[in-house]
Amino acid sequence: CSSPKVVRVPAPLIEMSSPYQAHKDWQLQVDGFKYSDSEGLYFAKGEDTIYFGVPSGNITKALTQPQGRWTDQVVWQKKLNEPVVSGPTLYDDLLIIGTSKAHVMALSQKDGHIVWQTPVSSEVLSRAIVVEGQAYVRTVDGKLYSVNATSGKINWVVEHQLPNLSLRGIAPVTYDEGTLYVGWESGKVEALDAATGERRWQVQVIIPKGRTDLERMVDIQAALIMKGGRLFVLGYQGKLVALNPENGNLYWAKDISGFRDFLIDQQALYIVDEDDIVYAIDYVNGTQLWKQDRFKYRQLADPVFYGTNQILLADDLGYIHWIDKIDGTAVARVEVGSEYGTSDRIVRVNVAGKRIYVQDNDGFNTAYTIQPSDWYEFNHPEDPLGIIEQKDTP
Amino acid sequence: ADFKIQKIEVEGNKRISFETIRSYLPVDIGDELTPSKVQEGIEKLYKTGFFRDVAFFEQGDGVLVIRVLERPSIADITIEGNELIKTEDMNMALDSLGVKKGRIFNDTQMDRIILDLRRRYQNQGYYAAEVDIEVTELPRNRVGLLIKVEEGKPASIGRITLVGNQTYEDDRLKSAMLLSESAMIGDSDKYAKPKLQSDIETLRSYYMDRGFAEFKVISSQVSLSLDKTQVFLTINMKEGPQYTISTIKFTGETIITQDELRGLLRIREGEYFSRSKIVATVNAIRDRLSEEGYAFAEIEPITNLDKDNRLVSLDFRIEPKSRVYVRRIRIEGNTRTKDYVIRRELRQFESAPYSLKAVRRSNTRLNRLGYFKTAKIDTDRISKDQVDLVVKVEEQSTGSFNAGVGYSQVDGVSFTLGVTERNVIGSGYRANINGTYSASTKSADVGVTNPYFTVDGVSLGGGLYYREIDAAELDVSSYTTNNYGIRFNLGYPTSEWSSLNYGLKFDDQTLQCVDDFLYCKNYTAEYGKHFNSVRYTMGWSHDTKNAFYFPTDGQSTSVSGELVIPTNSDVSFYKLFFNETFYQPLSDIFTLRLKGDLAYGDGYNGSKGIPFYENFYAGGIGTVRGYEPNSLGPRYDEATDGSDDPTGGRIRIISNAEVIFPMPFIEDSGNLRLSLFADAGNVFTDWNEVKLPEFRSSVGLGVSWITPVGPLSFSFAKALNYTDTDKTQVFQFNLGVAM
Amino acid sequence: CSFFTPYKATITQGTVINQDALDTLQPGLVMAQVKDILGPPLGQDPYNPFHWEYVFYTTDPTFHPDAVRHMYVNFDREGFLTDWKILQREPHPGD
Amino acid sequence: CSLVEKDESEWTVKDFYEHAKDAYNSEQWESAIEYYEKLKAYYPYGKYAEQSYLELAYSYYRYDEPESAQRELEEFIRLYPKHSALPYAYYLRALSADSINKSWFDSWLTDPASRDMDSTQEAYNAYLELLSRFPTSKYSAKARERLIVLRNRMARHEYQVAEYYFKRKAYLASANRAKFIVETYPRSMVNIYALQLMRDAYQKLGMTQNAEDAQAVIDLNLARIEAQEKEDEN
Repeated sequence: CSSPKVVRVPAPLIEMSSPYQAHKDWQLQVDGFKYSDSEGLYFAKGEDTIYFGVPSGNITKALTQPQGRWTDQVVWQKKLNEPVVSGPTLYDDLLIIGTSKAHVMALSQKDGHIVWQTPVSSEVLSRAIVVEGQAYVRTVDGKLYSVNATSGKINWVVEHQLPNLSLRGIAPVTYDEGTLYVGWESGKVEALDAATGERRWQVQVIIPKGRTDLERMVDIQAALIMKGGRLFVLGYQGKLVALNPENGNLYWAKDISGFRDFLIDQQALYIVDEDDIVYAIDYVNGTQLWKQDRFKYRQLADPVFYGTNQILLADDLGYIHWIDKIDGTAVARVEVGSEYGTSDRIVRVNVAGKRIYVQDNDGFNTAYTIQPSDWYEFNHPEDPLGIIEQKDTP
Repeated sequence: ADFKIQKIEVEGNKRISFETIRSYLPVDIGDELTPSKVQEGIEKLYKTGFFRDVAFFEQGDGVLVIRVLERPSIADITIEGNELIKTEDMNMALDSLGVKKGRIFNDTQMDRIILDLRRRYQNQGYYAAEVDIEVTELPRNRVGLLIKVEEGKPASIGRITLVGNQTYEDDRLKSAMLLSESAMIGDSDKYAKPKLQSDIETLRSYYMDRGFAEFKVISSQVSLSLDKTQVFLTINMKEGPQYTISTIKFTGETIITQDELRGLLRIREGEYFSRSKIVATVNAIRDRLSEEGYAFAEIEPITNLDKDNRLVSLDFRIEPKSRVYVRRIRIEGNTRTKDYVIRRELRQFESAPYSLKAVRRSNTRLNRLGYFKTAKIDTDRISKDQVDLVVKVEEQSTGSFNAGVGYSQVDGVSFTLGVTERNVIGSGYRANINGTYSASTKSADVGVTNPYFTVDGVSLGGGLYYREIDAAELDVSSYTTNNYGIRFNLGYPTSEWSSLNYGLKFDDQTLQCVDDFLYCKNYTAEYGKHFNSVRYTMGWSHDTKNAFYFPTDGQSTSVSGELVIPTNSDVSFYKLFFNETFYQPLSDIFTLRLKGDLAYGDGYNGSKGIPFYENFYAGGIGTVRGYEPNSLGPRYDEATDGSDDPTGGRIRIISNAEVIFPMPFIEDSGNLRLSLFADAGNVFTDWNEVKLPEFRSSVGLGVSWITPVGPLSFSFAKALNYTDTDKTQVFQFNLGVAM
Repeated sequence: CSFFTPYKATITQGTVINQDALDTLQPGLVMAQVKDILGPPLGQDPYNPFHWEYVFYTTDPTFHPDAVRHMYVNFDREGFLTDWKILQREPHPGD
Repeated sequence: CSLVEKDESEWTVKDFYEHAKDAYNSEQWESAIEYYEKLKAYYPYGKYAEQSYLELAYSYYRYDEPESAQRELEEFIRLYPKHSALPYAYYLRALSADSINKSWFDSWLTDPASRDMDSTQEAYNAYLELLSRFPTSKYSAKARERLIVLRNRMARHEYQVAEYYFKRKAYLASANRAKFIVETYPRSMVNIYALQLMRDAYQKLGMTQNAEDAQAVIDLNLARIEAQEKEDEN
């Protein structure tokens, strides 16, 4: 019988002499309200601006380039009287967010005033996906709404039967040529006509096993990805599957279970599983290209591409790692957390060009750029991140 | 041909007896052993769970041999790492799964146990808990089970999100809920499914009691943080409009008048709709109908909502059903008290209309007898219109008994015997036999009373007493009185709650003074030493207390007087007593008790005041705690009277206020009570001396314990406005005076 | 009752039958129907199941003063109500 | 038994049984109970366990813990449905139930009929079960005897209550209690008194026909009793 799981001890740091350091361009702590990785909050990136929401209800528009003084980094801030739990998503000149008091709202990107506000049935926990003027959002009580992105009028709503217990947080829908693909908490994937909400097909991708609510959790927490005529679905306590988007039939399945969003490029799918082991899977036939388990139990955030051939992984202990897309080997690492203060848990990370935006557990939003460390000045090792040659102006 | 069984033998059974195995066989000696019977036998023996392997063999001349391989039995079960669920609860859970010391071990149960224990933890919000069982082989085909539990931390609550509450703020609603986002003490921030259910119910009644007739909790979601340490709760509700009551009417067969029904209303027109007030009204009407004999009446509150102007009209539809009659009344649990001693207290009769008021009154009377630890009356429905009543009592000791042999230098060897019994061998009689015998004191007191001399509760009793004391034993003052005599008492109820009682006593008394107690000497010089008298007493009492020991409600008032008619002297005096005790429940554990007590005596036709030996005293348990017993009030003057003992007084005024509550932290505190009290009082020789500053007072903690040997009370008191001449005493105890 | 007279607890016996119950009685009713109207047959003759006597008395004058005090009903062999007689309508004096 | 006292956990089933049996024979019920309970715990099945159920139950019975005795016997009956000693088990179970309501005042001062009828009913049912399962066992005679005593006790209880209600002038209650005796315990000793009480109650109620019918039955009974007595004389 199963021996009790030993407490999940994070893997030690990999021995490497990484020639970089993270330079803090700017840092904003909105109102000390804690982020948590269980909400649908997100960075929304304009050309040279970035928007982020905070559970306290505060929406901020900031410039991406570091300004002289910290205060003029902020373009405007707007405090709503409801906690913001998802978004923002940019559309036209609007910002679409979801609140925990069951409202979908659109604010103006110029000054943040409320353009429209639509009541729905419960907390709007998934980030809005806007396609052809329709914003698709999902609420915590198992409903999917299609809302007109300019007027806020509800177009249609479908409902789904939820299990007793699921993971906090809901994956946004995936759109492709008139069809919406939804990964429900019940382990089912459903294809709907984007205009009318009618069901095209529905498949039970992950079968709940065991008898306790905990064992029967089968959330599809990661956003589905559509590529090359295949629909990729990652299930919690379940599998990674490739489905035929026409009818939901299975192309291949892989025994990987995870709840983090995953990435795809021309060659492969890149997945962080339940225990923070990183896999690269050939998306055509599902064979495993490589596996990187040196970050086991470090509670990685959602992975992001960095540059042309690296993947950036931010962990729970304040480190950012880079691994090579081809073979998964760790190429670089910087420490962001410790010297700046108490931020111990990176909740979300996003990359735009060479700048890295980090949201941590203490409510800080920080922008970093990677620079050669003073150590680099002396021994000139290679530069895997390829930042030093271009030497763009700091 | 099939095999005819002559003899059955069993091989390999070390622990399971031949007898047990034979009892499961579908065949017996003399039967045909067909293959289907063999199959059935094997199946049956396997189903017992005792055996790992079973085989049937046919040996020559009709011998059926059954070879078995026994499964091991469980020698011992140890559990490690369990804090939340205590070991006995664990064992009970294992028992229910058939896993107990001595039982047969079978490994298929192990997974079921792990699953069951894990589910018990998850139900308490310990989502990360893990359970594992290690089985170790032991000699003589036995096994030891080691159940290892790793509880982990309970999932604390990350956030509670209330959706749809416009009228009331999140904080106001959350404060009424059991679950909370952060808790300093206690575990209200630990998630458990039952708590969520009760919180949803709390929200519903919060709204439904404030006019939101259509309030609905649409759905609630429970979700776990990705690292399974935090739980997020979302409760989606729809308030609906706030309704006020427009009209209230009563329809159906109302039995009682409309006005009386309106009197029972707990909700009025114009008020906000309130579910709890409506439920309270329904219960009030049901009780009232029950009092009319309609024990199974159904009252349905019909609400029809006028959504536009937010008004709701209430219609209490009354269906009395048939009038109910009591067929038989059964009494259970009276292992000592006779049936009629209980039955005579009941106000509900057999072959008579059921009356809730009578049943409740009977219940109170049984509790006030003091014979039972608990007494309750259940209703057992027999048919549409008949019920049986079942009176369930639990007996408790009704007597106090002390006997002892003592020795003191002053007094030499002393024997004491004291038996008071309020329910002599279950007959309902009250009796007491007390006696002490020592060098200085010889006393005896024998009395018996029958509370039900007549069927309607006229009580009659009497007794003899004799007391002879050598001087200076009591620390009251240096004189003694020796008395003997005979007494009778008669009483009868004048209403359900009040009764009158009369007493007659023929008393012979001699006064003995200690030689240097001049006051006493002068007194005897003037009035003589020997006083015979006839003492006539009469009293009225009104008592609505709801229990004998530790009542929590009701009050008792008693007014009584004693007239002493001298036969061989002209010392004629009377005494008046007034006592009022009032109980008020403050909450379901705290009870307020207020007591006032006045005693007053004076002479008549010519004689002044009352003899000094008849004075009242105060101080100690029962009067003013915190002062030495009988030490309050004026004292004799050493010079003129030859002693400085307290004189007592012919006026005594005592008052006390107490908050009584059960002993915390112990489950069965049925016979134990604590109290915080404030006493005040004193004795006076004349009315003009009665002034507030003269009153002595104290505050303190009292303990009252009903022991099998009788009520025992302790008190720790701090005397307040005492003067230096007062003798205070912090700790006092007493056997016999219950709180 | 005056201050000094001894109190006797109320004693009530029998079934409460009022006028409108009487009005609904009619011959030919089955036993079950009679039971519904008049109440349980507490005074059924142990040795003649077709003869039911109903009584009502109480020491509390305010309790159903209008109830029938004593009546009986008879049934035929098949259990149909044949006749009934009210022997005592008002309370006995000093009941 | 074994000279040097081995540690109890080392004892064989025989050691336990011997210790228990010694205590049992010398009527030290407390230590007998202790050893039998230990024997059952360590060696729950097999010959000795079977035997110790019965002797343990008897020890509890003599140690005046009837409820524990009943529990052990019910376990024995469940475990060994065809055991040869079953009649004894049922009989001892009945005896235990019978002893719950016993009190040593009973012979001269008090009457068990005036106390808790629950345990009497339980004992009655236990004896009945013994007779229905083993009509010819060696305990059946004693069981039949006790049945009569208990039936009379229950009838007497009903009669006492009927008398009480008659005294309280609750005549309908009294009549129905008496009727209950006549219907349920026709052969009990109080039957004739019950009949007379019922008649008196019906007379008080003015139910003349009921009273007359009752009188007729009384006359019948009295006639039969006289005939009986004449017969006994010759």
